[in-house]
Amino acid sequence: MVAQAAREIRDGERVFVGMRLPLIAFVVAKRTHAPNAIGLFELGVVRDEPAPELLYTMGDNANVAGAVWCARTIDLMGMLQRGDVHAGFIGGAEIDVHGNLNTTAIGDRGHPKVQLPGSGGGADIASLAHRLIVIMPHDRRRLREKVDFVTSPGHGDGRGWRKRAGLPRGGPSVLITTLAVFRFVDGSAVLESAHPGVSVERIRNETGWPLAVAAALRETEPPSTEVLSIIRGYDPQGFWTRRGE
Amino acid sequence: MVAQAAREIRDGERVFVGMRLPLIAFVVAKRTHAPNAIGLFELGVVRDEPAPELLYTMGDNANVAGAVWCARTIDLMGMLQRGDVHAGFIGGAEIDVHGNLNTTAIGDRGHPKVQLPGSGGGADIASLAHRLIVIMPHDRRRLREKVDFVTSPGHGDGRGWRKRAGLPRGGPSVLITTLAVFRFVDGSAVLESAHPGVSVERIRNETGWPLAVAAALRETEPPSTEVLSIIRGYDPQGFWTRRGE
Amino acid sequence: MTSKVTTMRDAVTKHVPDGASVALGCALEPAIPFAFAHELIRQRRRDLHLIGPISDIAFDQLIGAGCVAVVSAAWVGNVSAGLAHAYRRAMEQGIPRPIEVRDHSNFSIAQALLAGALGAPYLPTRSLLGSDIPRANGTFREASDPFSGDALLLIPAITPDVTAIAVQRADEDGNAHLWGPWGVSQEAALAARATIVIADEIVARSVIASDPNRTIVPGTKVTAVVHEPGACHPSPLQGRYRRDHEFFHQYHAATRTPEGFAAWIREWVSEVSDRRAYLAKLGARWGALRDDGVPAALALF
Amino acid sequence: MTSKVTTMRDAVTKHVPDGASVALGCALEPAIPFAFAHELIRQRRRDLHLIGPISDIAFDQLIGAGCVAVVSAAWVGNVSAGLAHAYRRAMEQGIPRPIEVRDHSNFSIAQALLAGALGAPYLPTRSLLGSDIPRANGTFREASDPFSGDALLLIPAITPDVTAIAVQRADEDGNAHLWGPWGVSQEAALAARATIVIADEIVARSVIASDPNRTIVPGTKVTAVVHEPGACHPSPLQGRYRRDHEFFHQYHAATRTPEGFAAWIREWVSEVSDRRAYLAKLGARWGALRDDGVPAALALF
Repeated sequence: MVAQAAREIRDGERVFVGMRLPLIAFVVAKRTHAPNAIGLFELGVVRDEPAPELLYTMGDNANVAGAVWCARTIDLMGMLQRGDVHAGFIGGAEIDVHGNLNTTAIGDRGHPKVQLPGSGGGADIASLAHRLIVIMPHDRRRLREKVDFVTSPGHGDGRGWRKRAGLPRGGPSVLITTLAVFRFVDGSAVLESAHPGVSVERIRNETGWPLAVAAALRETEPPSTEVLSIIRGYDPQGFWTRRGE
Repeated sequence: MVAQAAREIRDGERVFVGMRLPLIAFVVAKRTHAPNAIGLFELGVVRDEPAPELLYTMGDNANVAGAVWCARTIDLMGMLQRGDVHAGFIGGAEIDVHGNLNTTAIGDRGHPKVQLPGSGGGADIASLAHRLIVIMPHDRRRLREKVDFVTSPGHGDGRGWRKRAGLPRGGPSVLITTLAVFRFVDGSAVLESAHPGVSVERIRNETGWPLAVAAALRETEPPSTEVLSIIRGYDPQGFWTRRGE
Repeated sequence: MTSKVTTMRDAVTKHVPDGASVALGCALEPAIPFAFAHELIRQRRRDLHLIGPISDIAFDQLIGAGCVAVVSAAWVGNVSAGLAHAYRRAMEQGIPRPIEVRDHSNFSIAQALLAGALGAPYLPTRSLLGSDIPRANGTFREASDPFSGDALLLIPAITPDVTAIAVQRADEDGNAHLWGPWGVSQEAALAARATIVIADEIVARSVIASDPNRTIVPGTKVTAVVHEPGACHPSPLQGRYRRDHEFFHQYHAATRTPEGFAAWIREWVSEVSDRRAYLAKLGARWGALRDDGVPAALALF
Repeated sequence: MTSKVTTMRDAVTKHVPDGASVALGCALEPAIPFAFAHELIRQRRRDLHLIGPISDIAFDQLIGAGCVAVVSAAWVGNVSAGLAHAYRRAMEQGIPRPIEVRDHSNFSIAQALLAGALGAPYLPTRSLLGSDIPRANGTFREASDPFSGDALLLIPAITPDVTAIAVQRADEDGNAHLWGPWGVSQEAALAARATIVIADEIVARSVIASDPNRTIVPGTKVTAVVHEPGACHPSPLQGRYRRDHEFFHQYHAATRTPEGFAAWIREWVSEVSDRRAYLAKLGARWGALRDDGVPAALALF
């Protein structure tokens, strides 16, 4: 997942990095194909070099020391709303075929079965970044026909919905799971590649919506040894990368 | 004028000081009866001690060094709009009996006879401070029945106008001229005191609106020797205080 | 100027009544004033309205301790460990009491506090259009932009009764220097009716005045100054001490049940008299987190 | 990162076309990039739309030199000397050409630029209600607050094509440190399509990164970096040089007539090749204004 996430960052882009796995994807991208990417962190940090040590949160001292800008949340969110942010990462508890994400509550918002933490900056990134990169564990209960609550708007009910809703741009570009990579085409997720050793049948069984498969379906490119070594060097204990995430 | 202006600052108040004579009034007030007054400068400076030397502009290095807060214009204007600023000073080219001020243009705005510099922060202070203190040379062409352009709203056409216009508070409290002090009562200027040696008749002749005189009209209290010595110590060349302002 | 320095106990007693709306944790993951949150719990404050973007586990503790009636937040959880158990219990089972949540995103709460700081009634945004958050929040309004006709969401101002911010240093009047990311701290401090500054170090006014660009809030907006070293543990304070990741993970494991939560609060809050005793209880663990900072000094350029 | 450092001449040639909207003088009285304004005059830019709160005499010079079609400003004058003669001539007599003025207050232009920086269509305010400024400006809208019904004025966003800001120091990527008051500089830089940083000193990235709270604009938003010591004279740059009051007063006296203005521009702009030559022409006067600053250094806390 981390290797594929890193590939989604293009050189020179401004990226809302968020936390957990995307932090490591940013490190990988910077050290491989995207040395001029800029990392933006919604608490108010802008970095042109990744932090030199494993981060547990974006507010760890190591992510602040050596930053080129310590700012306010509103400054970075302003850049996002203004259209200055090329891509952003988010995860979620649930996603639907149009990329709408739920991180708020399973069940009814008033009387939830499972209360989740909420949006954080996720809904803003989903609303305003040019391109949204979603990372999630692959599970039939997470990849659902319809989510219980739309925290972060994806493509709504499909093509053209974002424009009708008033969103200025963007929407999910890719969904990277523990099993596969989906690309959003005309507002709907299409299976683009299956991770090595994963069958389409297994993906279909673990996906809560009727699977659309790209004509040019391929195997997800495995991480190079260089990338693996960057990941293991950065997270030697596997705190973020060993949890099956 | 400076001595009277200083008297209008109460101890502990937050005051938008502006430039020119009010800068000196702030110095006088701080060193006499209002040691805890706080000076706010719209370019983004907050001081609890006046600058130690004569200022030509609020942005002189001496007004920045030793400040307790260097901020952005929007931060200080936000405090003003929020209602956190007790009093503010402004001047103007023209004023009417209700305290409406013109600093934009004499004649028609499109084809002005005299183009003036404009509002600066004056219109904001007039709109949003709890109390407005106006300082102007006394001249019949300046104290007019009606001003050509309302840059800084005073009491409009009189009592109750500000509320109807949507202004949240404030309005001119006092007009200090080279000849007299006017207090605004129910939205109109009333002659409160004449400077020593100035007759009411002279004031009437030099005022463009029908003069209303307070029942308890008195002589303006002259500056004490202490105040005079502060003013002369601060502006020894009389750059600001000798121009008859 | 009269000194505004007081104890955390007095600051909470005097300035945070039951029912108050209180913003804290406004720098997001760093500089969360846990010492302040713990004092609210010790003084058994009730019916608070908590305001903040992330708060890490501070909101969870206050909710679990029964101090809270309303939460306006973008995220309530445990950043490096996962879900917040006390928040889950309150929302899913009404334990120890039901709470009302006004959903926000980080941008919407930043805009609400900025509007409060600016004295503006609201800020207009394109964020969250098409999200279910506006409906769940209940205080936003849909509108169309009178200039372009585009859809907009209007985020109304939030003006907390009290904002508590933790900083590296402040003078006795409350002029406060914070370095590291500011999150929504400045807006929250300027929007509040009363601001409490919690300083790791009290310095002379001349240190503040040597670098006024670093001032996050001027003394004239500050109600009380608390000198409380280590007030943010287990969250970090840039240049002073690092985040205690393990503490967050231990809290996560310990508070899975109501009994576990109660025991944790007893151990780390109720039976600890103040932050000094809390740091003493941490012992060598605390010493290991501290950075070798440079003492406060005049800025030179 | 590739260096963005270039000359003032190239920065203006490449990034400021005729007809551009250009924000400058955004810190109000200090840090006005006169060297940039003079290069616009030397390159005979036409039909510019000037944006800025106060600008002291920079706007007057550009207007008098015929570079300007539109001005969005709160105040155009000579702060310590009085009225701006070239501005008066343009407005009163159309000399050298008529200009359109969109009246602002300092707050309204700050809000317009903040809206631009935030990507918001407008900001709502209570300021200027009952003033004639909204009518004279022509771009504001009256509205009522949907929450309270109160009257409001909506200030539409301004997004300059180019913002030029002068700072004490920047690195080659444009990460820029400014101390002293910021005025509306940060909003203007973040709102712009292209931002030109004019640095008194170019420093290593490590100096910037030692104190990222002092960064007014990150390199990622910066198009060009000009290393131009003394770029702000006669306005001051905190810690580097003081305001040359007498220069403002001499300009005021010299430019009362069109002929006087033309002669002044010849002497101080057209016949001066660049800022280095300008400072050489100032000679000892320039040396006397310089502060004994401390060299750029890593920040230590």
